[in-house]
Amino acid sequence: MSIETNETFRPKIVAFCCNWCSYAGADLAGSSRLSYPADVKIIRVPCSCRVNPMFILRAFEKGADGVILCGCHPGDCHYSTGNYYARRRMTLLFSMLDYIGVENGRTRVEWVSAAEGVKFSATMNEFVEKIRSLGKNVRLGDLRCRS
Amino acid sequence: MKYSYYPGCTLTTKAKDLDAYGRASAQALGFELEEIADWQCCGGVYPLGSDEIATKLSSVRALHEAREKGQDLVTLCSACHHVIKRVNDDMKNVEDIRTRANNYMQLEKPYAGETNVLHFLEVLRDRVGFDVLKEKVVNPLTGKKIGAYYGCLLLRPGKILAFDNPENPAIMEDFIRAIGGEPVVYPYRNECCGGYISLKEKELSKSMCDTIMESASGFGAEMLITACPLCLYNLNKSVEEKLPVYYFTELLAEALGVKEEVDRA
Amino acid sequence: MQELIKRAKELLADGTVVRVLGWKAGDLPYNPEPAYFAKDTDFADFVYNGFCGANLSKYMIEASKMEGKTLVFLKPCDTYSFNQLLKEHRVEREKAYIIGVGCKGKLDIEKIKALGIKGIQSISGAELTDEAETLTVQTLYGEKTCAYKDAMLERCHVCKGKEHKIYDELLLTSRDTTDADRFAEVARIEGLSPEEKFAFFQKELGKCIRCNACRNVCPACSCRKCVFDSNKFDSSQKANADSFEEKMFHIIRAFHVAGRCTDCGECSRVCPQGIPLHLFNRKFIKDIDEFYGEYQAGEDVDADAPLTSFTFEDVEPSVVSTRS
Amino acid sequence: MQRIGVFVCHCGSNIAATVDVEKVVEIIRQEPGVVHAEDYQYMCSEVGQAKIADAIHEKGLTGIVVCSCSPRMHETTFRKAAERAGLNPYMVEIANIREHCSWIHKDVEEATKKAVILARAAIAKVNLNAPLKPGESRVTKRALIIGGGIAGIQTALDIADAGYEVDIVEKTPSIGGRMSQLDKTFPTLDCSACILTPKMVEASAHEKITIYTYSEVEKVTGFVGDFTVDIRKKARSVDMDKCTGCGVCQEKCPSKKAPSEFNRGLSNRSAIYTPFAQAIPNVPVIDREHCLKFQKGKCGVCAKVCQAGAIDYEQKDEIVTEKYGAIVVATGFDVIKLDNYDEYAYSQSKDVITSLELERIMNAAGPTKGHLERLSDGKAPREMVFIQCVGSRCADDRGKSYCSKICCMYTAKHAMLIRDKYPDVNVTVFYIDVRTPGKNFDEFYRRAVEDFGVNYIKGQVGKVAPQPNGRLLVQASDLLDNRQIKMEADMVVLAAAIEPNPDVRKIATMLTASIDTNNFLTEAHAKLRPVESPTAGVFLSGVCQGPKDIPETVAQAGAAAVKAIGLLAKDKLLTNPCTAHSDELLCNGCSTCANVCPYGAITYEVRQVNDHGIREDRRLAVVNEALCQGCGACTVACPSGAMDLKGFSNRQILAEVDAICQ
Amino acid sequence: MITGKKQAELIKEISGVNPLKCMKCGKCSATCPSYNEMDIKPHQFVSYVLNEDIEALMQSESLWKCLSCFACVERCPRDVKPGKLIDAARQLLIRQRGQEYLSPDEVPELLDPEIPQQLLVSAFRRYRR
Repeated sequence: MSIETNETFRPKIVAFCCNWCSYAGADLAGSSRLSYPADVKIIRVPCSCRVNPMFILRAFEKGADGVILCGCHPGDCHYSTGNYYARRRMTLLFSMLDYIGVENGRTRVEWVSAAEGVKFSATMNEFVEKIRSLGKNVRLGDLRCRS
Repeated sequence: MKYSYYPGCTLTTKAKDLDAYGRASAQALGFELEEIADWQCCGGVYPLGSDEIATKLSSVRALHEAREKGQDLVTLCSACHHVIKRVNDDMKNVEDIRTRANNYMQLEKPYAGETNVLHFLEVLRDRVGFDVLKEKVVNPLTGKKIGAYYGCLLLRPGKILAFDNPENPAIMEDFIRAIGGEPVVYPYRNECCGGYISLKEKELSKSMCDTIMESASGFGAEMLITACPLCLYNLNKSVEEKLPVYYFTELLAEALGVKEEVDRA
Repeated sequence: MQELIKRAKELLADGTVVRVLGWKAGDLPYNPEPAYFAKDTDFADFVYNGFCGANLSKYMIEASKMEGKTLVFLKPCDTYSFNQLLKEHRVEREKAYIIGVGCKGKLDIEKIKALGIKGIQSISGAELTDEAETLTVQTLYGEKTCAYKDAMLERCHVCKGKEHKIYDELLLTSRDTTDADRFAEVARIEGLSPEEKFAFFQKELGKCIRCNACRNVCPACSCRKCVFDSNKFDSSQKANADSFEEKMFHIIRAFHVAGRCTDCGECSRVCPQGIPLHLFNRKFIKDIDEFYGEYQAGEDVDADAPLTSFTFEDVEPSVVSTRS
Repeated sequence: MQRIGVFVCHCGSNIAATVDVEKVVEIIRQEPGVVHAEDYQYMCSEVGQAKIADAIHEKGLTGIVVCSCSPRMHETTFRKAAERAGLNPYMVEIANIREHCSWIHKDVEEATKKAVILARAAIAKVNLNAPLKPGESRVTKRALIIGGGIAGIQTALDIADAGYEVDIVEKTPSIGGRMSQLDKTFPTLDCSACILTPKMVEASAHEKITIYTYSEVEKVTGFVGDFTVDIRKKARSVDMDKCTGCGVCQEKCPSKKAPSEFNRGLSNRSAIYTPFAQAIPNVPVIDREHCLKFQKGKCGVCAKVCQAGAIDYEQKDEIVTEKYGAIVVATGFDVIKLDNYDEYAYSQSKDVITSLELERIMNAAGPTKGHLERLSDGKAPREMVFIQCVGSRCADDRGKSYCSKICCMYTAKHAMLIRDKYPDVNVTVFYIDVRTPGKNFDEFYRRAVEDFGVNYIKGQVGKVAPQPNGRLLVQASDLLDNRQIKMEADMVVLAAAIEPNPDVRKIATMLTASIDTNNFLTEAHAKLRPVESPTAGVFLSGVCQGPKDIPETVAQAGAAAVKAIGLLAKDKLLTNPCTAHSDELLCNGCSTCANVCPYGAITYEVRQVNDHGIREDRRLAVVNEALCQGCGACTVACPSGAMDLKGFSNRQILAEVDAICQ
Repeated sequence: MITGKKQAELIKEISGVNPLKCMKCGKCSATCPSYNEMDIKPHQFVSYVLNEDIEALMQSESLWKCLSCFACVERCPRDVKPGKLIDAARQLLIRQRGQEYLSPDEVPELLDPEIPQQLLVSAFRRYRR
């Protein structure tokens, strides 16, 4: 058993969650005991628009295998417009990563409201599954592409 | 303007009129119906089961051929229209059906609902325009009180067919106005005539048609028009308050002055 | 060229401007460089020919801080950069007297060399008054010729047009040099498999020596202090920051200028390693056009920039994996 | 380097059952900067908090990490504890090892490992924390109420009675709202006007209340305690000060073909009009669209007959700018449009009406002077059918997903009143469920059935078909008898769903208050803060928050008033110190940040800076800390990284990233 | 032996209908033109599927009385589409047992000279595999 666990790939996954909706959604997932793998670690930010693409690239450079950004649903941002900016920024960033040949499943944006504990948990399970299937992040560690 | 045209089984046999008047009217209105090669029967009813593929393929073939020609696909029969439009919607929006149908068909370029399916009436409304049609009418049916009978297949499910307001449609009434007649609106114009049930349960469909006829004549209709051979058949079986029932293309041909030509031929 | 000098001298003489920003001859026949001219005598080595690709807009940031007005010569594409800087309050319109100069396409010496023309002593046919159809090159090995078009910079083949977006007056006429699809190469790469894409960029970016020429020449990279040079994004250990910087430099730089880059092509022009850096910027431009509607930075000073605006119906980031 | 203390909470067994807290303490103790680490049963208890205070004093801690439940739960608790012990409260960070760890993981080893990582991330962050001090902002002691229905009036009266100035902005020419259109009210059957009119009068006479009718909120800036609002007073074309309300102008107005909004278009009114007799203010408005003077250039009858000389055709819209400390939204509702329900023939037959239209028909001041009659031919009905849930409880996009809540009760009321006044009229109600939770509500419904003989049939109606004889054929199912019913009726009344007033979207955007998918305003907490919007200083009153009947609306209006009063009673407010700020040496002055700021908190000024000895004037971004809400949009937009966010700085977040990815 | 549970699953799969969305308003039954001919009424189909009582459903006359006129589908406020459920039950029956409602021998006596092809085609689709 323990040998198997050692051999199983355990990805490092960073989840940026906005304070108002998604972090609360994650709390609800917790209080509803909706489990998802411990590979996911959450960083609280005030709003999805606080997430600088540099944070995401930094996570990958430091060895993350997947990064997910969760924010309020469009139209529900606590700051009214933050997630709209985040949506554009992340769309362009993800498209660029795809363009240079990085697996686009390693990045994801999901809108999770404070009431969506089920969705939060389901999303994280799905995302971890995806990252496990992609395996260890090699390409994003060094975007000079000097592997 | 050229359209791919899917006549369907009945229009080449029992409902030849519907077809011939339609083609002649199209010509008079300056568009052409180009019959697609090797069309196969649509099956008459849309296969509701989400796991049925084979019964959807004949529609996909027709749709695919129209796409290859870069044309919209026009139908005249309500049933063909219903089936083909819904299969097209499946091909566009239901991944499972699209994948399996394409696997079966082995087309060069998979078909994914690219073709626009139009009913002849939609061509008149959206492409020709009822105002243009009105100008081309030479024998207006002035004074004729005509009830439009839509039935179910043209209108429902409203979201997929996107033909007209399913509960309060106007396209046939506007058509009647365009050819100079006076439309009679009655509430049962979108209730079912009984459809295929008339094969075995003749009384049931008769009673449904009676209700429709009564409602239409009660509101003053002198005749009914329809776009469906089966509706026509069933309505003609009605016993009470029997009103004459015509295909809308027949009245169209008459209004455009091409009916005699067709009748001679 | 003589018209430019004449007009510059007039404007200096009547006090409209106190200095002129133009190009002066370099040590080789094909490397003129940006320079200020203040006195009549300075103009001896003023040049304006096919090799004056350098975009002078960025120099106007410094010039805007100086006393008095500066006369600046801007080619049509340069005016986009100037406009963008104006939008970002980096240059002052009142401090600039803009002469929009004509352009028949700028030349790429690497392309001439690639045509097998070596030992270059002088080049003629590159003046704006010339037909600009053929270049005649005197070399150690005799006279060689090549078609002007074949020696043009990549960016001129996808020229944004011969119209100046901002100017006080115009001199010399331009020629339309567009004969290629601006996004063809980006689209080609998009069509590759992830492995091929990665291999392509690995090969190109592997050449980077972090000389910062791209950053220094870029009119959009006009920050007083680059994020890579500040400690705002460090985690206190400089060593880490260095490796982060090393690994992510070009992507981050491209993102920082996304929506602001006018696609002036200077980054690729100055890269000593010949990395096609414009392919990053153009990818963003292509995406922005496709996702949010066509947008050309520097075209309209008052337009909303794509990354500082939004619509409620914007595409979701998942579009990246779902689009065909 | 900070001197950090780490406190790991067991939360009884909530955490300790899955996370080996002692082990966490043991590992974390070794982290650089950590000078104290301990675990305790309940860190949030008195004793737990005392442990934090003790460690601060004894070990000279400069930073605290509490590994416990969600910061949304107890961050404030621990910050206050630290503050009492003399530490800046913003030197506390929480590692959420309950909701994000122990509650969702089963394996102890795994959960413990994760808890350690989360603690490390918090330590990394707190290492870079700096003491923050909340700013102060003043409170303007005046409230704005948007909407002058019963909700708005009640809130206004309660706030005004507490001694604060209140302004009501009402879009239509009179206050009163939907309630003024009702005939009787359930469950007591009082006349609506009889109980509403006194409140309207009281509001208009209250010395602390100013009413802006025929006015709309145009622009809102500012923040809690200090909103600045532009109110557009639409041109009334009548001088409010001169008009005596004699009504002659309305009588003489030759243009009498405008549909009466008050009567739901069932009757016409003159172009110069007051919506109803008890209108407040009793000053008419000229509806310029229907006025001959405005449309054709001639007429002017009203000006001629007005003895007071109050008619002013030249009047223009006027913008009033006022400051407010609190804003209450009370924009109410309308019934949905029935375009999607043509199977009920609403648009085809005049005798198919909505319940609100019936309300007008039953009202003595209504289009039929209170006589129940068919609008098609004026005949008295013999057979009436009510259809419930038209557009409510829908899963498709034709209607609304929610229960409109009031229909069951008002239909019972209508049925009862009709049976009472016209005993020979048969009344049939087709219902799906009869929902009557409320004091005396079910008794009321039962009375309709038992005492008044209203025929309730469980089953929805499928189609209403107008018949050639002028009657309406209703085709329905009776689910309990398992039969299909076809019956002829003379009138059909549809209980159409209610929806928030469409204007609420615009208002919510102006207030940066959030709304749900049904356009209802979202409350700050569904259970514990039901009358507050998540936007500080904005409160919710009435149906704009969700379907409500009158007693509930009045109760909620009072609750919203109390919350507003609680705010207005303060002289100063503390502001969130986690605001953006710009490094003047890095700032380009490019304005990119200002373009994304939703609060207009960033302005620019030219200032001399000393950049390593170089003195020059630079254009620099300046953040107004009172306006900044700390979203951070600007920090990412800033190309040079000059803009940063206190409490969530780039370096802090990167430190967390690094700690997690280690 | 296929269990009721399995059959119910199949019906849900074939029809794509989620019977749990039904709020039992009865609008389908109110609107059905064949209502009086049916032994199991349209609104009851949902309960039969939920109760996994598929045998009874498949014995029902109603399968052959539905006209596929989609009135119930169009008007259902809960997007349940009872018509699709009925059709799925019918298909299940035809597929599993070859229990056709129409045999070719019957056809001649049902014919009259005016019957359109469409009628025969539709009836065959509905009544037979």
